[in-house]
Amino acid sequence: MFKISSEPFDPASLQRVLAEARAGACVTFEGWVRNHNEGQAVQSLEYEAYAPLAVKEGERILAEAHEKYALLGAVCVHRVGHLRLGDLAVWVGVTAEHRGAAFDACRYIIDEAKARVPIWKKEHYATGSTAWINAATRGEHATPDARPPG
Amino acid sequence: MFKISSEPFDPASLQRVLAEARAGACVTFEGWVRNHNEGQAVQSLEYEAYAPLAVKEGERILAEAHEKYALLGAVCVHRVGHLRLGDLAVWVGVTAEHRGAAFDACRYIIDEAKARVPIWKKEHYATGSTAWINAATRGEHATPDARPPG
Amino acid sequence: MTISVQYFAILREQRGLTEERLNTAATTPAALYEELKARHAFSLPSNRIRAAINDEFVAPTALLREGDRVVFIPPVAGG
Amino acid sequence: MTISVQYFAILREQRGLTEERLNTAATTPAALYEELKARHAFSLPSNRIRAAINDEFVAPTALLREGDRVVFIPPVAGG
Repeated sequence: MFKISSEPFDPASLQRVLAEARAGACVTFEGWVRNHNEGQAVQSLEYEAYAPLAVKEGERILAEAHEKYALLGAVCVHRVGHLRLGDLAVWVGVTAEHRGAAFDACRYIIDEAKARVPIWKKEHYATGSTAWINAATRGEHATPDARPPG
Repeated sequence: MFKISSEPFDPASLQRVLAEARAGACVTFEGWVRNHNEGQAVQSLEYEAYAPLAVKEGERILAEAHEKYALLGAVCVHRVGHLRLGDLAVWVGVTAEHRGAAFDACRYIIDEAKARVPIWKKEHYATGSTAWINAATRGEHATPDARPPG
Repeated sequence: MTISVQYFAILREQRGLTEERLNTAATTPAALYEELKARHAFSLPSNRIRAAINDEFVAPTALLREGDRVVFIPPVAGG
Repeated sequence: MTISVQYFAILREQRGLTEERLNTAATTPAALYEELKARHAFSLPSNRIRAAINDEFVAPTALLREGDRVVFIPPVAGG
């Protein structure tokens, strides 16, 4: 299940959905809004999604993870809207019989989601300026592969 | 912080302890009691720890993770006692600025903890028999490296 | 040919609206983007934009058809 | 020499107690384990056991001293 959420959501209840008797390992990733990015003090973030295609592409990524790894379940939820420092921006939860598959799949899902799902992030800086991440027209960020770490 | 807990504990509150403004990534691992192991139907588990040395060795592993990876925080809690199917047996939570370090460190901690921390697991099978895992005196499990997946 | 175009993120801000219907002689998303980029001074070069038609990714050289909904997708930055 | 020995897991079950004080002529954990293994028919061979003295891992050839607390550690299986 891949979801876009315009409201805060509860990871614990998502994790309970993943619980099942065969599962021995659950790996989760949470992306939190941090107070800085590449040397700039961040005050808040806006996320915007092209929702219909984001959900399709997200579901494709989850299906790929199921093909590549021996998973029992996989969920990813991404926030949109205006987020403050410390807010949960994205949650990935994966269950498997064994931990190796759970770690690999969780990482695959977040890596692919950040690279492929049509969601955009605008940073609001302490200086009052803003910037759409990855939308610079030249310089270090101007290659298709460049994307913010985190 | 590495802890041995004889009571159920709440991962959400442990994760809140890890929250801090610089953190952009939080990776968690949960080990759950599963209903089978290597083809046998498991009904419950007992975990036993040599607590003083388990905590020392666990803290050493966390310190190693801090040396190897750019972490902000790392916590591991391991249950002891009689656990039922689905119960949380071990929790690892790691925060970092970036997700790569968080994934690598979380995996390092659980891999090392399973290999080095003096904690033992006894499986109770549906057949009524029991077995201390890794304590077979010959066969596949008789090598020092053999340990149950999960 | 009448096409509807939806804008997100930096393109939405640079265009000043979220959606429009327009007539164009462009037959591909690539040509349509060049036309709109020239008209609205979009900052992103076409080689950094992906295109979707009717909520599916398409090649920049896909053929546009009457009534298609086109989205130009700036480099993504989720997570 | 008087030594205390603590038992865990399969060794605890095979010994039937969690702790004992005993007199031994063994001067190392390895020698002490062999002595106890013979006396109590422990199933684990000594090469699968680690030793701790006073809550620290030690080499099997470490020297035992009067009053030491020794733990023999079966292969671990946490998680």
